[in-house]
Parts: sequence; C-alpha cells; structure tokens
Amino acid sequence: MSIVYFLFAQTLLFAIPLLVVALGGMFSERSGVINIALEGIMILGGFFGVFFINFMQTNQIMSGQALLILALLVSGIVGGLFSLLHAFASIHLKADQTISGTALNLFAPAFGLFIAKTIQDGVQSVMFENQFRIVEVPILSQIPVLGDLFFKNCYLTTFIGIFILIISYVFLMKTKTGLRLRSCGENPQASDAAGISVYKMRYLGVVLSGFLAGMGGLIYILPISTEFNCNVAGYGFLALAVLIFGNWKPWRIAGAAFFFGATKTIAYTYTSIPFLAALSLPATAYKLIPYIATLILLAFTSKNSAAPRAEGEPFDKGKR
Amino acid sequence: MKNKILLLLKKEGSKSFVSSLIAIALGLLFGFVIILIANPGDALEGLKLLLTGGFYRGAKSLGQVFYLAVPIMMTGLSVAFAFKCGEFNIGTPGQYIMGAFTAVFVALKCDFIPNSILWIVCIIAAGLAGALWAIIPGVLKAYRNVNVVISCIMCNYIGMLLVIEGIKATIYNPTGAESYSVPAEKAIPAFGLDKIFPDSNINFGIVIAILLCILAYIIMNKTTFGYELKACGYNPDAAKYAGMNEKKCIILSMAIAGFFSGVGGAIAYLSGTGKTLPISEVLPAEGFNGIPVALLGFNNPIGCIFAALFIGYINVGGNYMQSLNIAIEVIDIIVASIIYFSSFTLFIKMIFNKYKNKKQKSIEGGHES
Amino acid sequence: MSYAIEMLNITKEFPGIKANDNITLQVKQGEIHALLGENGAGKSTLMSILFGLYQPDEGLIKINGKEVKINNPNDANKYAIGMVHQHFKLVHNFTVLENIILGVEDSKFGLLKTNDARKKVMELSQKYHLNVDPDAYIEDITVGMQQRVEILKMLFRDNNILIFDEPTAVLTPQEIDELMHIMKGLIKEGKSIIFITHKLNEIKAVADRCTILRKGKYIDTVNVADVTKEELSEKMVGRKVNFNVEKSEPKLGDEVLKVENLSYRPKTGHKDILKNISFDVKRGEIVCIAGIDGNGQSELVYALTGMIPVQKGHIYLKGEEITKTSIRKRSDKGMAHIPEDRHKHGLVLDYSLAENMILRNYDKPEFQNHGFIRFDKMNTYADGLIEKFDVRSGEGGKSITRGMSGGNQQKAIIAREIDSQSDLLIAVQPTRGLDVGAIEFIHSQLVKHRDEGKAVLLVSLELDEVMNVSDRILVMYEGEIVADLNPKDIDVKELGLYMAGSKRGEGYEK
Amino acid sequence: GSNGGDSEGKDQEGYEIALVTDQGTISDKSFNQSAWEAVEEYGDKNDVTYKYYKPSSFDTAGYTQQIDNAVENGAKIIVCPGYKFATTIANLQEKYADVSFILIDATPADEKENAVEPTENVYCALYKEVQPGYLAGYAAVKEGYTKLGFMGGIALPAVINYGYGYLQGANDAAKELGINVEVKYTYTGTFNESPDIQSKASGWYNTGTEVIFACGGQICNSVFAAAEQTNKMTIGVDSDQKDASQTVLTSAMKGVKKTVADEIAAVYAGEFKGGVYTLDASSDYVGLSDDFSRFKKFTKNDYDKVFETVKNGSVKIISNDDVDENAQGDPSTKVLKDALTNVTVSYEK
Ligand SMILES: Nc1ncnc2c1ncn2[C@@H]1O[C@H](COP(=O)(O)OP(=O)(O)OP(=O)(O)O)[C@@H](O)[C@H]1O
Ligand SMILES: Nc1ncnc2c1ncn2[C@@H]1O[C@H](COP(=O)(O)OP(=O)(O)OP(=O)(O)O)[C@@H](O)[C@H]1O
Ligand SMILES: [Mg+2]
Ligand SMILES: [Mg+2]
Repeated sequence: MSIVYFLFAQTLLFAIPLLVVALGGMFSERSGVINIALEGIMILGGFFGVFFINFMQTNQIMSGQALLILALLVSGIVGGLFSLLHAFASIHLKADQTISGTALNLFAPAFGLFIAKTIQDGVQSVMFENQFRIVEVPILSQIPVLGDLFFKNCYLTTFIGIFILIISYVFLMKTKTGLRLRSCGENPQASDAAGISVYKMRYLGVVLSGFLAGMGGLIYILPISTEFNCNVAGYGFLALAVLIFGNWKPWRIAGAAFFFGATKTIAYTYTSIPFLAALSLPATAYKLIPYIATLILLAFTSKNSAAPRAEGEPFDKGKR
Repeated sequence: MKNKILLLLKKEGSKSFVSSLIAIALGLLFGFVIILIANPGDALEGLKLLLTGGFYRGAKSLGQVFYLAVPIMMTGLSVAFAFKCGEFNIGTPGQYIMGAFTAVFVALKCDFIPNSILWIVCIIAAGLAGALWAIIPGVLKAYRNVNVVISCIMCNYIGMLLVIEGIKATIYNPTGAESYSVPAEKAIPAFGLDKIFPDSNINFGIVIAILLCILAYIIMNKTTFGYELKACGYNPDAAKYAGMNEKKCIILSMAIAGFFSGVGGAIAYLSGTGKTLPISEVLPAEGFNGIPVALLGFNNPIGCIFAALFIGYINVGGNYMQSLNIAIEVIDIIVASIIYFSSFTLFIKMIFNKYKNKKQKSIEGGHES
Repeated sequence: MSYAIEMLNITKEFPGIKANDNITLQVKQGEIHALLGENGAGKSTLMSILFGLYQPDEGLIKINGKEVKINNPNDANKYAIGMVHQHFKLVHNFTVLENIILGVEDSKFGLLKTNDARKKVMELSQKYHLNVDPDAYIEDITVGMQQRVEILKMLFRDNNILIFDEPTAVLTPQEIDELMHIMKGLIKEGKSIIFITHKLNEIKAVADRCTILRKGKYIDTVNVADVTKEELSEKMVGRKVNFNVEKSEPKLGDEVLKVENLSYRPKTGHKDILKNISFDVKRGEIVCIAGIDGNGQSELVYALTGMIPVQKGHIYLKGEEITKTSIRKRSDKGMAHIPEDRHKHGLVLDYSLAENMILRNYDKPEFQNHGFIRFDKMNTYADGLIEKFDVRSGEGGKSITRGMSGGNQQKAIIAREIDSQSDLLIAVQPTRGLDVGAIEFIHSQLVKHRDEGKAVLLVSLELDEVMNVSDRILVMYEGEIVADLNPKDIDVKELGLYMAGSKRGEGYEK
Repeated sequence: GSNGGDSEGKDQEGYEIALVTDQGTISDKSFNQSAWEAVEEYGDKNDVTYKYYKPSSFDTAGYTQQIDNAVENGAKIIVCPGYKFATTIANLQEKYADVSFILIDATPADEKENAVEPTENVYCALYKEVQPGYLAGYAAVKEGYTKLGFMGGIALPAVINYGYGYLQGANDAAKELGINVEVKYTYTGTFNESPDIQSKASGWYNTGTEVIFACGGQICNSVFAAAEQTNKMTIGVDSDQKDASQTVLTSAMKGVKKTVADEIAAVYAGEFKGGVYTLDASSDYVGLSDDFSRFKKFTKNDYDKVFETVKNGSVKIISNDDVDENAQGDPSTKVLKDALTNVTVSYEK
C-alpha cells in the first residue's frame, strides 16, 4: 500500500506544476492570445521567488509556510508583470504572437542568470533551504486512505494547485468575466459588437497566465532541489502540451497533467514497482513512455480538438 | 528629395528592413542600459567590443561568426519554412539532434566510403534523418489532426532519448562518456576558406547553408510547389477545392523543414572542431535558437541568412566581453530584446504609412494651389 | 416632424478610400428605412458608424433631435440602437442564450444569473414567433435561426432603432417572408428600422422610404411608394439596368454530365443526405437546382466536384466515369466550380488577386514551366480578367484579396471559373450578396457560356434567378429530386409548392 | 565587480590567473567550483587578479577561443578542469609555452585519443577516486547501513571510479562484519538537478535504501531533496557538502581545490613543474571530510585505520582501468563481480 501512496505523491510532484502552468496557458489562449512564453515566465517567476526565499532565509526575517505563500505571490506577480510585455506586443501592437513569446523565453533565463551572477560574484545558482514540506497535517492525516494520500509529507503547493484548478473552472465557465473572456477567444468581433472591451479581456487572460506560470515556476523547483539555476527543464513547453492535450478545458487539463505525471513517475520509479521491475526493460524504454503514450492518445483524440477559433489572431475592428 | 524617401518607404521590403534596423538599435540600447546598471565602469568598452567583436581579431573572428551562424541558420530556415506552410515547427531540437547523430555515426562507422565524398553522404543522411523525424508530426497532423506543436515537443524528447541510446550502443567514448568526435580528415573541407579566414573554424558548410536558404527561397516563391505549400498554409479548404493534396502539402513541408534542421546538425558536428554528442538529457540549444533566427528574418529564407549571421556576430563579440566582468548572458538578453522589438515592426510600418499619407496629401495639396 | 435618427454630413475615410463622403441619413420614428447601394457603396461603414464601431471623420449624429457621440457599441446600446451585422457576430460554441446575454449579463458576486434572462428571451421569442431554443448551440442551428438570434439580441436589449445589414442575402425565400413579417411587427411596436439590401422587390415590399448611396456619396432619399424598381436601380447604379435576362432558345447538344442513383451519407450521420439522385445536363442548357437551403444541394455539388466521397451511384463527365477521380482530374476533364462559400473554398484570402486568378490552373503549361510559375503570364492574364469582369480592388492584381469587397471577391471567382472555358460550369449561388448591376452582368455571362455550347448547372435559392436564368429546373427536396420542370410551364407559386415538398413532378412520384 | 576579479584599476594589466570552465559552472558542486574557490582564495589573499571564462561552444574550438582570450588578457596561469581540455591543451601547450596550465582530471591527447607528452608548463592532475569512494562505502556499512545506493551523474571515468570504490569499500566492511549488503547502482545521465532524479531517489529510499552516494555535480540537489523528504541519509562528493544539507553523512573528497591552490602557489614560488601526477591517499589529496559528527557508530580512528590500509596499498582496489574498455561503468562486469563477495548489486541501466 505504502508504495501506492509514494507513487501518488510523486505523481503530484510532476502534475501540480504542469497543472498550474497549463491552466495559466488556458486563460491566455481562451482569451485568444497564444502564449508560448510559459517556459520563460516560469523561469523568471521561479527565479524571483527563490531569490526572495533565499533573502528571507539568509537574513532570518521569516520562514515556513508563511514564507512559502509570500514567495508564491512574489513569483506570481513577477510572472504577471513579465507577461505584460507579451500582452502589449501581441494585443496592442498586433504582433505575431510567437515573436514576443519567443523573446520572453530567450530573455528570462539569460536575465535571471545575469542578475544572479552580477549580485553573487559570478555565481549563478541561487540557494534555498527547503523547509516547506509538511510531515503531516494534524487531524486530517488520520483520515484512513485520504490521510495518507494527501496529508502526509505533502506540500502546501499541492492544495494550492487543486484550489487553483477549482477556482479556474468556476471563473472561466461560471462567471460573467469568464464568459466574456471566452467570447474574445472565439469571436472577438462579436464581443466587440456586444460592447465588451476585447483588449481588456485579453490583457486579463495573458496576465492571469503570467501569474499562474510564475507561481508554477516556484512550485516546480521547491520540492526537487535546494538551489535554482534558471532552468525548468522544458516544463513550460510540456505544460503547453498538457494544455492542448487537455483540449483547453480545465478538467481535461487536470486529467492530462495527472496522466503525464503518472507516466513520468512510472518512468523514473519503475524499479520500486515490483511487477515493472520484473520486466527489466532498459531504462530508456520507461523514459519514453510519457511521450509516446501522449502521442498515441492524441492520435485517437485529436479529431475533434476545440482550439479557440480566434486564437493567435490579433483583434482589429475593421476585419470581417 | 522628400519624394525619394517616400518611394523608399513605399517598398514593403525596405520598410521591413528599416524597421528591423530600428529593432536592432533598440535592442542594443536596452542591452547597453543593462550593462550600464550592472557594471558602469566597463559599459562603453563592452558595447564597443560587442559591436566590433566580429572583426575584433580580424578575419579570424569573422570566420568564427560564420562557424557559429551555420547551425542556427539551418534550424532557423527550418522554422521559417514550416511557418510559411502554416505549421509552427518547434521540433527543430529533435530533428537537429537526429541529424547530428546520423552524421557522426555515418562518418565514424562507414569506413568503406572514401573521405573525399564521406562528408556529402553524411550531410544527406543527416538531412533524411531530420526529415524522417519531422514527418512524424506531419503525418499525425495530416491524418489524425494532431496539433503539430505538441507532437513536435514529444518528438523532441523521444529523439533525444533515442539518440542517447544510439550513442551508447555505437559511437560511445568511455573516456568522455560522450560520442567520439569526427576527426578533421573526415570533416567538411574548407576549400580554401580557411586561407581567407586564417585559423578560424570556418568550412564549406557555410556555403552549403547559404545555398540551401536560397534554394528554399526559390521553392517558396518561384515554384508551383511553393505556391501549393503556401496555399495549404493559408487556407487548406481552398487548397483542396483547387485540387491540391493538402495532406501531401503538410507532410512534405514538415519533411523539408526537418531536412534543413538535420543538415544543420550534420554541418555542426562535421566541422572537425572536436564537437561531440553528449549523452546528457538536455535538448540542443541550437534547435530552439532557430525560432529567434526565423523571426528575426521575418520567416524569409534569405532573411534567415542575415539573422543567423547577425546573432553569430554579436555572440563572438559578447564572448570577448567576458574580459570585462560582463556576464556572457548579456548576449541572449540583447538578442531577446531585439526579437521583442522586432514585434513592433507592424507598428513602425503603420507610422511610416501615416507619415507617407500626410506627405502625399501635402504634395497633392501643393499641386492644386 | 422629428427624426428618430439623423446622421448629418458623415464622412469616413479608410486608407486609400473615402467610404462615406458627406452622407446624410434621416430616419423617421416608426418607419422602415431602406439603404441601397452597390457593393462598396459605404452602407456597412455608415451603419458601423451609427453603431459605434467606427468614428466618423466629419459630421454629427442626432437622436430624437439631440446631438450625441457614439464611441462604442455600449453607447449605441445606451441610445437603444441595435444592429444585425452583415456577417453575424455570434460565438459558434456558445448557446443561443449565452450569445444573447453576452455583454449585458446580470450576475451575483460575479457568478452568472441566467434565469430572468431565459424568461425574457422565451417571452420575446413567443411574442414575435421566433421560436428559438435558448439552449441550442449556434453551430448547430441554421443560418436563418442564427439571424433570429441576432434579432433577439436587439430585442433583449430593448433597442428601438434596429439596423439590418443585408439580412436577406443569406436567407431562403420562406425565411425572407418570415423576416419581413417580423420587421412589420416590430415597427408596429413603434421601433424604427434601417434595412440594407441589394434586392429591390424586398424594398418595395416593406420599406417606407429609401436612401441611395453610390461610391460613398449621398444620391437621394425617396418614398418607396413613389418610385419603380427601375428608377431605384438607376439611381443606385447610375445607369439603366435590365432585369429580365435576354436569352435565345437553348440549342441542346450532347450530354455533358450524367448522374445515376447517387447516394451519400456522412461518416457520422445516420440518414442519407442524397437519396439515389439521377439526372443529366446537356450542352447548351442551363439546368438549375432549385430548393430550400439545406435540402442536399451543397452535398450534391460537393459530390459532383469530388470534395466528398459518395457511397453509391455513378457520375459521368462527357461519357467518362469520374465517380472516384480526384478534384484535380475532374477540373482538368472540364468541370468548373463556383463554390457556395467564397471565403472558405473560393479564395486564398492572403494571396493577391492575381495569384487567386490562377488558383485552379497554376500547374498548366501556360502558367508554369518545369515547376516554375510564370509570373509575367499570370499578371497579364489576371489583368485581362479584372478588366473583362470589372473586378474592383485597391491595387488591381496586386491587392490582397482579403481587403476586397465580398462582392468583388465573388466576381473574381466567377471570372476565374467562367474563363476556364470548361464544358461544365457548376455555379452555386453565384450572385449572393451582389448588387443588381453585378447580378445583371453575371447572368449575361452564364447565358453566354451556355450559348457557346457549354453546360451550366446552377444552384440557387433565389426564385427570380431560378425562373429567369434556367432552361430546366430540378427541384430538390430532402435529398431527392422531386421534379424536372420547364420554367415556361410554371410560375413562382407553383415552384414554391414543389420546393416545400407538397407536390411532386411526373416521373418523380413516390 | 562580478566574476570575482577585484577591479581596482588592475583591469589594464588584465587578469593573471584564469579559469576556463567546461559545461559546468563555478557553482556546479564539482571540480569547476572547487578549482574556482582555490583561484579566488589565492587571488584575494595575495592580491592577484583573476577571472573565469565560459566557452560559447563546448568543443575544442570553444575552449581554444577562451584560452586565447585569457592569454590575451594577460593570464600567467590557466586552470582547465575536465577531460574535454585534453585535445585543446595538446594543441596549445607549445604555442603558449610561457603560460602555466593546470589541467584537472585529464592528460593531453590528440583528437584520436592518443596521449601526448605534456610539456614543462602543463601540470596534469589525475586522482584515484576509487579511494575516497572505497572509504565512503566502507564507512557507510560500518555505520550500520545495509541498503546502500549509488547515483553517478554521467559514466565518466572519475564517476565510475567513485562508484567502483564505493562498492568495494562496502564489500570489505560487510566482510569484516560478516554480513551481506545490497547496493542500488545507476547513472542518471545528467549533471543537473531534475524532478526525475528526485523521483528516482525517493523511489529508492521508499523501497528501503538508507543512504545514497550522490556522485555528479548538481544531481545531489535532487538527491538531498529526496533524502530530506524521507529522512534518509546521503553522501556528498568532491568537496565537503555537509553544509548543503543536513542529510549529508560525509563527503568523499578529492583535493581539486588543494591541487589548484598548491600549484598556483608553486608557480609564484617558481617551483611549478609540469607532468602527469596521479594524486591519491599517500599524498592525502583524497579522503573523507574530516568531520565525523554525523556518524553514530563509525569513528575517527576507525577511519584512520582504514585510511592507512588504503594509503599503504595493502588493499587492492579495482578501478575503471582494470575492467573492460566498453563496460561503460557497469558494476556487474566479471572482474568486479568476483571481488564483490558480500555485496549484491542491482544495476539500473
Ligand atoms: N475596415 C475597413 N478598412 C479599410 N477600408 C474599408 C473598411 N471597411 C470598408 N472599407 C472601404 O469602404 C468602402 C465601403 O465599405 P462598406 O462596407 O460600407 O460597403 P458596403 O456598402 O457595405 O458594400 P457591401 O454591399 O459589399 O456590404 C469599401 O469599398 C472599402 O473599400
Ligand atoms: N479588412 C478590410 N480592409 C479593407 N476593406 C475592407 C475590409 N473588410 C471589408 N472591406 C470593404 O468593405 C466593403 C464591404 O465589405 P463587406 O464584408 O460588407 O462585403 P461583403 O458583404 O462581404 O460583400 P457583399 O456585401 O458584396 O456581399 C467591401 O467593399 C470591402 O472592400
Ligand atoms: Mg456591407
Ligand atoms: Mg455587403
């Protein structure tokens, strides 16, 4: 049984950052702006988050979960601000949306490393001490199965991630603003005629994506390391894949993220899973699983993919 | 005089050119400001190095520029080509690494081929490998409507992992835990270019790269084939109505794009500079760097030549900048901001047009009175 | 007497063109005011200004005598102005209800509240007999329905000034009648309507007064009762227009197209859209497929042109079986096709006009050698067609097609297809949304084609067109051909009965 | 200023001591970092200018370019950590005869891997990583652990040697205790931290592994994270990593820092002497970190005893050179297998 709990915990470890970032991407694309800058935003958000933690810890100003939450906010805000660049270029200047996205992806790691090196005498990695793992949540951890699944040696970020999922769903599908935002991604001319400010909605979408992606950067790095080197191992792009895989819909995105997390977990812990270990295939075979499985699944599910119609088109009133 | 300017501004091409010059200027300015903040003392010196870098050590540095430019020129071309056909080929890293591996493998294992033509065989084989790796997303798109971006991302990782296995199984060098490098005598010959650019790593690859760009340009803009590809990119339904085979178009355009990436990998690793394929699980930067090149070159094959050379140029310059306590990352910062500012092109053009119209009015007005 | 709306001396310029040049429009309270003009005359622009989508360069707008500024659709809404756009502004994957409330939703803590809205929509839909289903998705309902949703949008917002920009261009005769009904109902409520159309008898039918524009300039405002169709069209085009198509007796030649027991069922569908259809078309005749939209005409054409595969039956072109051959082969064998949807199929909107002119024969020797396109040939050819068919656009062959008037886009396609000199010309609603001048021209072209001993298969929803142009009428109803008629022997009413499925021709009985 | 180098007007003369990194960075928890620390310390103490250079491409071309660069900036000493410099140095050692090169983990060789005799100005440091590896394994088992793990970065000879030593150390300790121990053994295929490694490590810990020897640059970050999560132990590598994480039992060190420091000093003292030097316990360039506070059973004198045996060569430790060329670091190759009587290795290829 404990192996199950362990695998589940690991799956969350992979899935939660993917989930959060992909949800971010969802807001941007549902408002009609493609955001391939997720990777870059993750990096910059993560960087400032870690930097903040590092500062607070070394000067012993604060620590623990409070620090975590504050740091997440820092990452989110940085990400949001950073994404404004993308918003401005692709919404106001009607530029091709891959251009500014690419620029951001290139800029973020360079800028992060540059700052780090400049401040830390040529040293690029920013250290942090991981004091954020919750060994067990007081009462909740006693709940039979769920207790072990969720509330033993877990991260606050897991719950934040699930919370974000629910909020995102409600916001996008059940609120006035959500409805308007979606309309801008499908038929901005219609939104415009209905008296909705397409620009406002798209800015909202992009900034939300920046905020979540920024957070995602920090969520990604905290559990897996003790320092940050402005590198998120392509998770931004994987999140993009998850977003498309999830057909731009919150719950399906969650599904995709967990599917990916699960396969990834298997790929790296198969030796700890009796029957898989027995197979004794070469490691690479397992490492390939997530990617090949995704491809195969897509091959069967893509016939009716529901990309937002106006995605990637700059909005101009004149066009019919 | 004024009218001359107007005529110049009228030309779309020159408009794009001018606005990209503006973008470059802005980008450099931004980079300069960053340096200024980080290290005021050496900022000016740094900028000078950055700008003169390509000539800093004369022909040698220039040769270095070419050397650095070739791989990204090819991946850039790859992205641009697919882009014109309506697909965003983000799979260049996978195609590039596939090509690189194939080239090195053939070079080291196929001893029966005489060195004189070996490099040609390698390049072609690499191109085909890259093409193969791009066909997968192409087919998935054409027959299963799988989004190309996502399948490309998956193929990148799959390719990388397979290549690592391939190296371990065939051309593994235990001392370095990496592939063997392609020795100089098997590398692409320089055909005298090394005389023009003494002790730089330049070789005939640069010529091949430029020729391929020109070829791509011709295919795109002068041939019926290109006409079909673009039509499919713009409007598949209309293409179908016109009797074109849109599936074929998608697959072929991806294949060709992949071919270019593969060749890029080959040229890079056949340069005889001791470049070796690592077995570490990271995607090759040259792949993704194709995207900036393509964008800087307005997704125009010819544009890619200049874009790649430019990036190579300031990379060389930036290298020398390290001597001034300026972190090498500043190069990427500058390139990034240039690309970002190049997204202002539309905007800048608009200003031109406004200006143009005003002028014309005033001129016409002048005539009447 | 006071006007509900006054647009005084409106001027609006777009890069390169004065869309509106000092235009004045005055609409009385409670009238249907028609706005008439050629393609590109400036109608949509003028209305977009009234609706706040564009701002005028000069001129002012008064509502009930008070001067107002309308900077965006919200302001328009504030002044109770609503608009049904030429190209509907609906979100395809939203429900009818969502589309209607979009922009004026009410909500509690940001959460949508739809119950009241739903009630109101139902009431309105009852009151005006629109019978829409609020929970249907836009992509699943007919164009006619979609238009009703647009109308409901206005009613829902309690607009009093209603703008209809070419509402009938996309409707079937039946739907048009119903629309006219609804409009009459609306003005009884004291609402005022501005009605843009290219169809003069519609104006005669409902409009009280009519303002005519030409090339962005104001021409005249008339009481519809006092003028004839001829006078109207003359004012609009600036010359006399001939309504009844001149054509001699058909000289029938041998068979060009032969269709035997054709049946089609879509992959996902469960019933046949085409039910074993058989007919033929001979040289020198214009055969017209009449029928109400959605009775399988589109599918029939797709099947004939090879854009969808058929399950059963045979198609012969000039005696050769082409049931399974590719689109390219069919057009090479001599089949031209003016498609129903000009934006989806007919054109590559991002190509220049010239490039679009060779879309179907770019690979023929005259335009390529050894795979290289001969641009010089292409341009001269394109200029020829532009000249001959009077296709208007900014920079001639070089202008990007997207920026052209749908009308002129349509002309470009027609020019291309007719000029290909194919033995069979399949024309689907070739005159949709065109002004009378253009229509006259195109009809004459079809006749010319036929007189050159070629065959024409015309698919049309416009009864006048069907009656005037065709030599033989095949009526389609629910995927079957239910009658083969000679236009001389029947009148519009009777044709209507066949189309409605309440009558079947001899040889076609059940 | 950044990049070390105290720029009090010394920039004109450029920088006397230069370090050219390989793929790694000066904070890669590996020899780049150790070497850099030595350079910094010496430079600051003796007020000598120094700086590091990062190649723009990681091939002979890139390295050559940076060495040219460094010389142009007045470098008297150039530290080159890593095998990748073998060819570059072979090409340049004559050209820059009056520059002293300190080459770590490598000896000059031409591009076909044939050794080239280093010239007077080239000091090549090789280390017997098997020895610290051996000591680490020995200590871990003596400490009472019976389920061990080894995670190498990439199967470089240095890494392999640590691993082989580790196994044999564990084996000998197990023999002495008359027990049998299990070792999980793998190469992660990268020197960077990543969720994958973290996941793998926690996987091991979850299935009983008690201590993991994290041997490869920054992968230790992920292993540490996993250990902290499961309250298990780790063993650091190259330099003393006890401060990086509470879970670090001890560190198997090789004295890159010491070497670089000594040789730089030698240059300025005029005693610098080129050649190939194999540094081992005898010259105590290798060993465990001298802080034993985190051990419960294993003590300093236990350590000294075993260290002695290693030093005087009374224990024979099989290294990468003793096994088949294309074993590629496989711990279950014949030679090694026979030696490992009391260890059962499970190798994740
Ligand atoms: N968004 C725009 N940008 C540039 N020019 C425009 C734009 N919209 C309209 N025009 C120009 O203004 C002219 C009038 O356009 P408008 O849409 O009013 O014509 P219209 O009377 O509606 O024609 P149609 O009968 O085809 O709808 C057009 O010929 C076009 O050249
Ligand atoms: N994006 C644009 N740029 C320039 N002109 C435009 C643009 N969109 C429309 N126009 C102009 O607006 C006028 C009418 O456009 P609209 O879309 O109303 O025509 P349409 O309804 O498609 O064609 P028609 O009314 O003839 O069936 C055309 O003359 C066209 O030239
Ligand atoms: Mg119009
Ligand atoms: Mg119109």
